[in-house]
Amino acid sequence: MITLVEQNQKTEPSTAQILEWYKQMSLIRQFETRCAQSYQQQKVGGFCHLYNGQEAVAVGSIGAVRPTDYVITAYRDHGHAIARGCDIHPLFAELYGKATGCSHGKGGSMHFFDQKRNFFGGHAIVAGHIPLAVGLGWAIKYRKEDRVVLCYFGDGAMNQGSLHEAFNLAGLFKLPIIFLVENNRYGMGTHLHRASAITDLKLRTGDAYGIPGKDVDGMDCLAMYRMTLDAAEYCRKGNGSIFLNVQTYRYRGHSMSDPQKYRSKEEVEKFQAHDPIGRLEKVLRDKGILDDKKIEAINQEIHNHVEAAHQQADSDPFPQPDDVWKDIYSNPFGPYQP
Amino acid sequence: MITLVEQNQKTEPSTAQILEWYKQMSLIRQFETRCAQSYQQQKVGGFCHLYNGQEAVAVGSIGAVRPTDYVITAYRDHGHAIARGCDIHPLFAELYGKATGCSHGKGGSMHFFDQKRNFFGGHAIVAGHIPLAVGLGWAIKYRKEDRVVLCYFGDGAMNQGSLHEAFNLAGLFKLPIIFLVENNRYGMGTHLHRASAITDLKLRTGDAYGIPGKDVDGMDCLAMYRMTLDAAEYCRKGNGSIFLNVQTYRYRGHSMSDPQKYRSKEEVEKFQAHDPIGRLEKVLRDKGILDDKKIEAINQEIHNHVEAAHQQADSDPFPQPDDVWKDIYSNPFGPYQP
Amino acid sequence: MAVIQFREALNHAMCEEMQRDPDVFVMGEEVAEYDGAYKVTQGMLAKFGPQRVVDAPISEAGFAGLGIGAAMVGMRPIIEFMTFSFSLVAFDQVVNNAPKMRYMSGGQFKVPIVFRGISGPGQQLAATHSWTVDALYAHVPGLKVVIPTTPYDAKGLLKTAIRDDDPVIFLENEAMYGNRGEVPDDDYTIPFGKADIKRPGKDCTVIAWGHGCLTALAAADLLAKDHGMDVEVVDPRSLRPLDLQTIAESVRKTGYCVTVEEGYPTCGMGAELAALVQETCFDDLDNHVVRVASLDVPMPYSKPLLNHVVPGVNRVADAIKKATYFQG
Amino acid sequence: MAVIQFREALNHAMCEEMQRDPDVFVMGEEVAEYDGAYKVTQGMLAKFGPQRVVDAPISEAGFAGLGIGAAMVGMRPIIEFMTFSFSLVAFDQVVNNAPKMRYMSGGQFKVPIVFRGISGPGQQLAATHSWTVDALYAHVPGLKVVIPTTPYDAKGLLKTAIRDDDPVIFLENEAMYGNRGEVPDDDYTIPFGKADIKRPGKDCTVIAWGHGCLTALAAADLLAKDHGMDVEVVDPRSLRPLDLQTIAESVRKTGYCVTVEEGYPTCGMGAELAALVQETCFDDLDNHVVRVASLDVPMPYSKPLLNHVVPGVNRVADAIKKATYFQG
Ligand SMILES: Cc1ncc(C[n+]2csc(CCOP(=O)(O)OP(=O)(O)O)c2C)c(N)n1
Ligand SMILES: Cc1ncc(C[n+]2csc(CCOP(=O)(O)OP(=O)(O)O)c2C)c(N)n1
Ligand SMILES: [Mg+2]
Ligand SMILES: [Mg+2]
Repeated sequence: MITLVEQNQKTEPSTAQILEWYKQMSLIRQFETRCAQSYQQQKVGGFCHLYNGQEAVAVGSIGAVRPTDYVITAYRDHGHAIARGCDIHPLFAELYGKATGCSHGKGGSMHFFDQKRNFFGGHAIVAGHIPLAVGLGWAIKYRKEDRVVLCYFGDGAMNQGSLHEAFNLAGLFKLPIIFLVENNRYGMGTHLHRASAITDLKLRTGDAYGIPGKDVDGMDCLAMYRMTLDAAEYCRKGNGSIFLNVQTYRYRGHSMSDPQKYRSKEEVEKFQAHDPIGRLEKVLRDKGILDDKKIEAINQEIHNHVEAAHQQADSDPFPQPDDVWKDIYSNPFGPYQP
Repeated sequence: MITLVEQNQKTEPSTAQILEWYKQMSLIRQFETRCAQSYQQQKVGGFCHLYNGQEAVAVGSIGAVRPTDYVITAYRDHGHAIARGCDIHPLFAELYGKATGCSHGKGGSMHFFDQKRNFFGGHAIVAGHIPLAVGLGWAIKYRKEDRVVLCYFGDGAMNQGSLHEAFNLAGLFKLPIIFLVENNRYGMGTHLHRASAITDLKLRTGDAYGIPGKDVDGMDCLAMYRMTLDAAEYCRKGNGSIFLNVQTYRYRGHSMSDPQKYRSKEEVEKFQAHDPIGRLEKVLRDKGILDDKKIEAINQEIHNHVEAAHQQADSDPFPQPDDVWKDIYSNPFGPYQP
Repeated sequence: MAVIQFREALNHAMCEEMQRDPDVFVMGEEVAEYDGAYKVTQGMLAKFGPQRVVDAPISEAGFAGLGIGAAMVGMRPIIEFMTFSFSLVAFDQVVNNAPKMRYMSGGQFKVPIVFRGISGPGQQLAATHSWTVDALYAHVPGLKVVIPTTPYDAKGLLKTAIRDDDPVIFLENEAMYGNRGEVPDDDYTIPFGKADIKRPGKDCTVIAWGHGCLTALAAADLLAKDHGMDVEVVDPRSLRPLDLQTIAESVRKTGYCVTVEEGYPTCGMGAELAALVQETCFDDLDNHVVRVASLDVPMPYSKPLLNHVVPGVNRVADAIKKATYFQG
Repeated sequence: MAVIQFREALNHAMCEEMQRDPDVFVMGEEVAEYDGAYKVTQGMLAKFGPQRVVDAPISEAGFAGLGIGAAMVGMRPIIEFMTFSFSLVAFDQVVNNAPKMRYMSGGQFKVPIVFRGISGPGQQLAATHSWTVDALYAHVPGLKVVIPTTPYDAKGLLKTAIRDDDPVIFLENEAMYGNRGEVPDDDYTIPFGKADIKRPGKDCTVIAWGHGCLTALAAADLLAKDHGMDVEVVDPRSLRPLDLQTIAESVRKTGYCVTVEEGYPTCGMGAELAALVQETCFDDLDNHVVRVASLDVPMPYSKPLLNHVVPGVNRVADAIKKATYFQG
């Protein structure tokens, strides 16, 4: 059995770094709140899956990798894009279907992309992007580059065939990929134990694909950071892929139209008591970096930032009708149409 | 961890039974030999995958279940059909594309079917039939019937997504299915270790899907029988599914057009030294049931049977051109055709 | 006759057939405890229990195949795809196993299964989630493809589908689930392969089904109001089998033909209909068949782009004008 | 010019492009150590090593997706499907991820990938293994669909496909791999969207590609010999993009049109061509477009049945006679 490299004292993040993550998580939280409002106001169309509660997963793990590393995720992608450093104005603009959107209004909430930041989306078919992650890992190995892939997906995705094929390929070819299941216990309204023959998801890797699996507390940004740093080192050394079974929880419904009859208020509150932002706040208070006043100032600043970005996006122009013909082919031959 | 019921002395087969299996295996072997000749003579079209070397797998396992149980397999299906008691004349006729074929000439070598014998095919898309097996198991459980499903597939099928989805469903719903991988080490020209991140295939089940896995010597008909009997009992008791990692070997090429550069003559000979027919022959000789003369008589009888069936099939009529429109729909509305 | 919603018509059809026949069961993602992602199966878990109304993992190939296997021993599964966009990960099961098992077994094993769910552009779900699968599945011999336009059609056709011994692709549309219409209180079924003339007329034949049929009817009303045109709207109700006879009779009468669909144009159902109509009615046609379809692009997310891509009332009305040489 | 086999033409195209561009690699089942199930990649492992000629497990969705992911960072994968019948288990990757990534990302990520392999009825492989996927993939905006008829076309088109920045579906035919033809010694490419008039003529336009084109040419020869007919055979070479201009010019000249394909008729490429031709040439057509396709049935195994289903020379010749009102 393969074991992870031992945790390394040297890798402890600086206080400045922790503060930065705290701000990022708060930004994601406020972004999502504004997003929910905009959805109610029908500025946002389609499905909209919020990331509240899971912020530490994206922020801690992306915080442990480099700008040159590759990041790819599923449709619950707002948090990953923000953690990856994407400006929030084009994200709002994308949600509003504007020409200035990060995908020029063609993708929407489920399809944020940012090539400059090596952010490969935003993918709406459950598990459909996992083979793409394997392709990214393949290219890294082929080109002998010093990069890793972060590939996120939900617990519900564990039961898709493409995940199985992708895991076997990653294990067989020993590709530098960190697979992170954001195990928030539910795929829509279906609890893990009603969808999966086993509930300890790391047993789906390990022996089965030669990809070691580790549990991580996804409500703890620092744990996410440390584990991902280790995992990345494991991958960079050419050991192959690794699987992180990230225990997390989503506070809001699956998407905006979810009555949430499948769980109790108590269950949600139980997890909210371990809120990842609150936990980092405590760390920073304990270190004397934050106090009530500073926190309020930070939140106010984020609020202003979010409102400004939202307003700018809101007043941005929609794409032109003829833009539907753009970006289909490199050398367009259309409109080919009766 | 779930464990199998202990092997049971009461389940030892009678000598008559063993002799019957010996004859069945010999029949399969001779059927395949005739099949290869007919293929050379271009009486058989399409792909033709012979079962030589793997006879004990089908004969021993099917010998352990009841006529009411369900059997489904992949395209290397001649042995299973014969072990299931299918008359060989309609099998030859199917290979020759005749109207009298077991699938009326519509299926060919890869698609033998026999509803009366609960033989559900013969399926050519690798692993595509494994979800069907889950459906058979589902129906059994739904109707509270005392049946099990035997589902065969190759080691190459282990890497298909539909297998993963099917295994999880079988484990989740606790369906009475015996999954048998006929692990003959190769998927076409690709050795297991070049296709699968792990080579101990039972590690792909067990912890991963709550389906216990067992190794079986597939060159030993009696071992196959005993293990399958245990497995069937496990399933019949409502414990769910079980996985048998059957170690076997195919003597001939993948299909008739395989130059077999991927393995050595020595490797083939090593396995042939443990020939399943030879092994049962020895058992029966030791028991004083068989001697040279009896063996020759049996082989001659089988030879005559095979030749007669082949000749009858060869002289049977082809289907009529208009038969292409039959058996598409229950209430045909065609030809709908420009 | 009661006036009920489209989704209720579907729900009633399933409930009645499940009451009639213990071999019928429903399986799909979120069909049971969640009451259906779009509430089509609402209340069915309570009525029939978890053996017959079954939540499946996100394993479309797995549970589609499960349904096919169960059908091979005579069960009558109703498999819900949350949307048919997700049937594409189960494509091999739907286009190889379901429609070919009877054939490949020389008629020994039938596959009485219904695959049902949403097909169509949807509400800004972008390119992968907005499939209109009419043409993909109508392409495949062995399948039947059925698309209801009204609650009345929905109930009658779904009951036929459940009782049918062959695999049926039953395509619904999210935007129509709330539509209301009259539905008989008694048991009734609607046969496949019988088109319904949703609006009789003499000036032009429009062939349209499902959501596109509602658009066509609105366009016909508009042209009647604005220009006194009398458009006939023919709803095939099933694309396979197809009632070519009713279509041809209509075209022979009007001399003009327009097809409306919401999927990709290339090799779409409109192409098939145009080909068939010109084959059967060449001498009666006073103009070529005019096709209306979504533009030949992946579906964009942004609302104004989406509205530009999917055919609306004006685009259909313009096509009818063009087809009939109407000079406004 | 050397005379080489079709499969050699494909092999040379791949080898030359791999020499030219280190980002090109080949992956598929049995492409490396086995030298290709149909020997198209023969010798390539020896030439380029196991990093660039890669045997994949039987995981079509997995390695198709691997190719797409690699293409997103600028690699140029050639993914071989042993046959395109097996692409159906990877359908979602091929029709959603490959053709829509550029669109959904607003143009940020291109997907320069080639999916190649056999499509067509094959040699008695029965219903699931005999797919002609022309129409399935031509349906999808974002894909390009290319089908070579001669070794010359095969090499030139495949080189274009490998250099192209978009996903290309490249369809070959087992029965043609051994065919021989002249191929230039120098580097050359053939653009997509340019039809080739494989046989000029004035009496009837036949649109056909790939194996069907060879059947059409044989039918044209037969009709010339027996009846002095002068048939024009137009080979589109790519179905998407489609050279409608050359097709329309030909039909305007001859007044008659026949399409030939080996796939299912319903919503097939013949339907699309018939619809397009009647749209663009209605006034020039002296008869409806006549489609020839496989019969609308799953492919049977038995040889005489198979031969009845797949269009042969006589069926095409008869269709041409019918289309041109020929009274023999
Ligand atoms: C192949 C496929 N099937 C179904 C869906 C519909 N769907 C979208 S999200 C979802 C639940 C996914 O749950 P999980 O993977 O746990 O992610 P989470 O929403 O919890 O982040 C489902 C069923 C889909 N998008 N794709
Ligand atoms: C989905 C799919 N991919 C590829 C093939 C082609 N193919 C047929 S058999 C085979 C090898 C299968 O090997 P294995 O499962 O080990 O079975 P064995 O032939 O050894 O019995 C392959 C690749 C296929 N039939 N279906
Ligand atoms: Mg989840
Ligand atoms: Mg094998």
